[in-house]
Amino acid sequence: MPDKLEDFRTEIAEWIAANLPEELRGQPRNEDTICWGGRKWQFRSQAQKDWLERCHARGLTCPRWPVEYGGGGMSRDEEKILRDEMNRAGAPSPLESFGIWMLGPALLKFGTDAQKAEHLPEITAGRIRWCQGYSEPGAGSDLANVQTRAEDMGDHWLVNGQKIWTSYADKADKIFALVRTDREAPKHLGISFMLIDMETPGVTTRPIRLISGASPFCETFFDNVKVPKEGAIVGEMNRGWDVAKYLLTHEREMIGGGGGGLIAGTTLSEAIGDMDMVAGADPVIRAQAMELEVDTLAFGLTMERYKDIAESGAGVGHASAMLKYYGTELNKRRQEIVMSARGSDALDWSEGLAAPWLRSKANSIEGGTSEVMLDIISKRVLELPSK
Amino acid sequence: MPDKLEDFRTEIAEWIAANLPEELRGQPRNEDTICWGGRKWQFRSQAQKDWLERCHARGLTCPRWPVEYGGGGMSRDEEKILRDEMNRAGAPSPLESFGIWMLGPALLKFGTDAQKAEHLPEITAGRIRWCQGYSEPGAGSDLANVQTRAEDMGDHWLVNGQKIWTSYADKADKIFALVRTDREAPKHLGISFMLIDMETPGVTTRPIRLISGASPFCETFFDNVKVPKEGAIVGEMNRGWDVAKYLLTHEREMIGGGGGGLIAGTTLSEAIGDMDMVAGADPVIRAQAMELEVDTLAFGLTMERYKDIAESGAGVGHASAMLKYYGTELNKRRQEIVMSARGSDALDWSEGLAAPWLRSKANSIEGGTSEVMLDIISKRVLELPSK
Amino acid sequence: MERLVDTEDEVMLRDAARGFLDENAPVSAFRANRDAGRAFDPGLWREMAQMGWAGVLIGEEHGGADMGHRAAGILAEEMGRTLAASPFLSSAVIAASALRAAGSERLSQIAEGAALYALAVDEGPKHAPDLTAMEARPEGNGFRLSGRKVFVADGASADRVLVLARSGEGDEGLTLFDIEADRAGLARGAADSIDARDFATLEFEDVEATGDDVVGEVGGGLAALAPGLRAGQAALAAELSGLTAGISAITLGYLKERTQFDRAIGSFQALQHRAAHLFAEIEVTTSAVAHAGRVLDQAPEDAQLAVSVAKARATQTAKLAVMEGVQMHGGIGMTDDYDAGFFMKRARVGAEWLGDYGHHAAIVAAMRGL
Amino acid sequence: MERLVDTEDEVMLRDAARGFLDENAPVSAFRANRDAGRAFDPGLWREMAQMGWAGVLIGEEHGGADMGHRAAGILAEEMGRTLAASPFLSSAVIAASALRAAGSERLSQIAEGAALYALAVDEGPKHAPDLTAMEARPEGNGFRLSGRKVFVADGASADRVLVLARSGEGDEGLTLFDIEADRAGLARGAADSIDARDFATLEFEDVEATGDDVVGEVGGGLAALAPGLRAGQAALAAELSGLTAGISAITLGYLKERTQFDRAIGSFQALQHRAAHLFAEIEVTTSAVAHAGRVLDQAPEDAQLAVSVAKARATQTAKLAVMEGVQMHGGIGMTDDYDAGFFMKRARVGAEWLGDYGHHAAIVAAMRGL
Repeated sequence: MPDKLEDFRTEIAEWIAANLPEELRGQPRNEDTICWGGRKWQFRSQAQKDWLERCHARGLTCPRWPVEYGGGGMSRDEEKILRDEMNRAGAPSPLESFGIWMLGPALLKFGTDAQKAEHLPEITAGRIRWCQGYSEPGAGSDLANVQTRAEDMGDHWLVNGQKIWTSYADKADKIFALVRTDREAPKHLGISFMLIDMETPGVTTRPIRLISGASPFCETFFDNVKVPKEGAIVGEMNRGWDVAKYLLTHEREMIGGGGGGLIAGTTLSEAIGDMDMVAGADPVIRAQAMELEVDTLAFGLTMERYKDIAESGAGVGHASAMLKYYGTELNKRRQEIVMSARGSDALDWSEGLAAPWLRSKANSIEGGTSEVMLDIISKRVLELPSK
Repeated sequence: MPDKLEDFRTEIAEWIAANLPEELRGQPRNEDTICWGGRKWQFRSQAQKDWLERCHARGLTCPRWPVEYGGGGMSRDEEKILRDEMNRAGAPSPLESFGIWMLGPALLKFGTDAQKAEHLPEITAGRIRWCQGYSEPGAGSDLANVQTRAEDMGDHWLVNGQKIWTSYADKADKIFALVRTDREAPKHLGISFMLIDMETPGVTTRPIRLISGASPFCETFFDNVKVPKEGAIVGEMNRGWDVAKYLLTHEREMIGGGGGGLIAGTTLSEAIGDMDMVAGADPVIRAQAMELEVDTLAFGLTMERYKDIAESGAGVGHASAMLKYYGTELNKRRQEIVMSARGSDALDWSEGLAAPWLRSKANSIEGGTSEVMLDIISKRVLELPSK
Repeated sequence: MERLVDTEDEVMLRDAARGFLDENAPVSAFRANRDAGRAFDPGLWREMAQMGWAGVLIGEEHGGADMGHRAAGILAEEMGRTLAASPFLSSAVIAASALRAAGSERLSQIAEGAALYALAVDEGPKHAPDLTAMEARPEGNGFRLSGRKVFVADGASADRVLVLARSGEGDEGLTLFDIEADRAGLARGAADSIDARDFATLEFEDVEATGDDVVGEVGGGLAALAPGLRAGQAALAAELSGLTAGISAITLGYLKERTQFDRAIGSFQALQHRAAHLFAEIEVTTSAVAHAGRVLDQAPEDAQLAVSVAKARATQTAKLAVMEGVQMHGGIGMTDDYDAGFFMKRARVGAEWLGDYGHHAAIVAAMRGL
Repeated sequence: MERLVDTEDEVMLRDAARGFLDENAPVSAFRANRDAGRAFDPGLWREMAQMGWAGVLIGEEHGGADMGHRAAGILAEEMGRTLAASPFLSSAVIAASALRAAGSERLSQIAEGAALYALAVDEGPKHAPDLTAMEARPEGNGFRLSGRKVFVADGASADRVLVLARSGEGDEGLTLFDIEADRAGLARGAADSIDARDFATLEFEDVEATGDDVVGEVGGGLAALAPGLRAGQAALAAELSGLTAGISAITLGYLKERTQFDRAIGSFQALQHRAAHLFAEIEVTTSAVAHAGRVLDQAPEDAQLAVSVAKARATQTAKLAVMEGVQMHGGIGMTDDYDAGFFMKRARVGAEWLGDYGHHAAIVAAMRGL
């Protein structure tokens, strides 16, 4: 068994060496280098396009998805080796997308064969870019408070309403959204998980400018949008909350677990620079950095341990809320410490430190606030009483 | 006016110089040196007895109480000068007591002339030692949950029940206690503030050993205790909660404000010793100590400011909960840092550091927990909604 | 010692300032400046000067109002509350205090609001005047200044610059100069500061300075600068204290209005306790800030401990307030359309300017024997 | 690398240990020891030895069970959960690991539980082996040891002592000796330790030591001690992790049972969020502790980073857990009749022993380039 894995390692290393375009090697990971794919995608370079196509052909955009949908059909150990070797080679991720992170896992668990066959190959190939439509204005953490409604018009759904915080909605081809399909049912019921093409007439988007200056999120409006019924709903009708909950848990593990680039690629030492220079004799920054480093290493081990638990079949369950909580708060601490350590240098937008610092403040809000995570832990994991 | 105060300062300084027994000068303040007074009191020395008597004769045991009750009739400015000069001379407090801190203020606000005339002179002279009977087993922070009951038997009250956390009840002469005088009334009503002699048949006490090894608190049992009606109740019948609330606020200001010896007489630097020796190159202890020192100085100024506000007549009100909260949490931090800075030396009981460290953990429980203080601030001061 | 509560005069000053700023410099005015790429509104500054704010620390003999440091702190607090941008700290507080101690004749120009000053002291990412490396090379009867100053507040818009440079070895080898900002060899580059205020980098290349330009004594630069730095640190602490009050008021309002899960979010006890803790921190910081102003007015030479306690506390409390502010608002607090982010960015700049938390905590520790 | 979850063997070991300790060494047994002035129960230790715990890190050739460091950590965790007192860390972990590396013949006595060892390394209030001053003066073929060791765990009850002394200059000038505790010139004084365990001060006055008493090489004391220290630090981290689990379980139980203001106190959201935060800290620490055991088993020479992360985390998390534990209990948690105080006191001792938070965080920082 280990031998087989070692063979796999050799094979992957050789494949990367043979296929990775030299100019992509060791690129910094940022919005200028990430490949998101989709109909509107403009490749940053021929090399980026080549790398995506080669990886897709080898099943490396979605290593653990079934081969029939363009995945790699790998085991967890193989995926880990792949990740190691990619890192070792300084290879960029060939493709990032909400289709890979969110919709794919939902379809693999809840989708019909037809839905899987229709959507998964488009995701693995990077041909369709998805966005997520959960939050609504005024709902905030109360995700089940869905007001966007879909009326049954016989052959189609008529969708009206508004979503907010839809990441990159202005760049996406399609959206998976929570819509209310039964207005009589109690709050958590009567919601369905619906797939909608963003090019359908009546769908418009407006970017939201953030305090960091960037606009990764949008408001998305649905104005008498007609959605053909065929394959529109994932999972059971009116049980979209189940799909959403599953994905929220998945998202928590991903965000807490360093997905989406939360865990910085650089070490704290690299981010801070010469500690003696910046902190001098100041024990405050020094102590904060030491504590952060201890906690960061231990949190990294915790992500490993939780993966081990998940792998063992025991299931992590609601405790995944802990990863989301701790990982995001840790990143906020890190950004504060880096800002502080870099002093007045960091206060100029052009240094590129302030934007990620400000962006990090959203980590503990998006995908379920820290407060919601603590509620989940106390109620579901610790089983503390509600009265 | 300032001239008059300067005259007062000179006068007090001379008085202290003439009256303070030399052997008391610069004594450390601890349970072996404090004078509590009372019927059972054994003076530690002739000097302690002389000092109490001389101070009492000059009105210095209760500087701001009316002269007719043995107080000093001083203004706040004069009291401050007195305190300064006492500190400068290294003079110990002549008398500490719950009578001075708690019952006296209650009687001055709620007592009848007869009650004042009966009790205040005994307090200022240190002849009667009082203890406080509020808490009951199982009630905890829910102070209004008073189960100890006093039945009206015509010429006397018949008291039955149990109090807990009565400080020094085993050494006290009398107790001021919350008792239920109307069992039909809602929780906060039907409670009276009653004065009971501890020598009355049926009153027994049992010390509670704490984690620090000391036993400053007792359980106090009332078993068919007959309390003569005359002068037994302070304030209105069944409105003892008003008196208790007033005293709780007073206690908070006192505990938060360094009364009862909470604010240590030594500076952090003295308590830690040679920082280079203990912390070496360790920025963690060093940073914690620096932060504590900043916060301690600022908190000291806050006590001054709150006194200024109170003096200005504006009234501090519920914000006094802030002093209680912050002061006690600050002392807990201080004790943790001193323990940590003193390392393994501090782990031996005989070093005398562990007992105050453990004792400090009760600071944020007694006199209203930190949680209750935060509730008061959020509801009464910030007026955050309850629904 | 004056009490730590506002006197009647101070209450009147605060009320007047608040009324003026709410009317003329609300946060929306800051936003308009930001959107227009303008660090501050010169018209607003003229009005402030007319009210005597530019001369708050300048003697009446130079046309100042001479109200003292606590009064300056009250003005700074109120400006912080609405993020009112002006050269108040650089000119009316820092430069005025340093030049007053040196008996400069330029005070009347500051009091009129006519001369805008900037202080050029930092050379690296952290405030460390004693480590100044910028060269002041003796030449003839004067000096030639060469080197680079960073993080110069109001540096791009200033008419004159106070600059600290090294004329010799050690702490006694620093000299403070007062020169016009357009002197030959001095190049200024505006930074793209996250708080949308004017911070600049100044490059000195063989800039001529005469003996007349020296503030205080040659070699006595640190001493000459000290009154300005202390006053600036105290007023900046006050501004941060006001900023904290501003964001906290917005946050408390939101906690009371915003409903989620069918109840006001301010009714959730976990948020209540955090808001209450923040209140406690604010109260403690408020005391330290008021005290620093009092000590500067009454015993300025002994004020460093009080000033450093105030700046350290104000820095930490502002950080807590803006972090809680954004988090308690949730998504909307992250949007540029909402004001919370402005408070967060200014708090970060204020944390670094004139010495960060560790800088001032170290001063406190040293003075307290730790 | 083994996964960070317990293997089947480890689950069995943990269940067996927990069953045994719940039966034979509950917290009430610790209380009985404390009340009797007894640091541990020798009968209990004999039983532990019979189960192979004394030889958990000793090779089978010396009669050990050779289960490895993760297994030792699991035993320590379970002991921490009920505050079970024994010479496990001193003898079975620290001494066994150091002597095993040196190929000592005394391992079989440890494995039997017959020889009790103590490690005498600290001389001041903080753990700093490299600053060892105690003199090892060469005399004839051996040495004379003179000086004072403090905070020696199990020092009063030990049969033998591992003692680090200075035979020369610098880090290469330290030598580790293994001597019997009743050797002439060695005086032991039991401390009155707050955790009611055996900590002693050892006074060496011209104590004779021969070449046979040297563990490892003369001048190689730090290297000889390293395996023992690392193993002890990891196992102590595990004990603290178990202690944390113990007090947290008590506290959670109390939150569910105790009512106040007519509701369970565990229903108050402010307490819920603090309990949830503590849970998160515990989970993160648990991972670090498991990892340290794994690395010690698989790459002991590279284990210091993992061990220091574990000890630092375990120290901080235990402190948080005991403080929250006492506070959430309110008054009853302050009473000696209740168990919470025992956890608090042991956590404090565990925080200092074998290097405090700052000691280990500094190691981590240095190894990570900070």
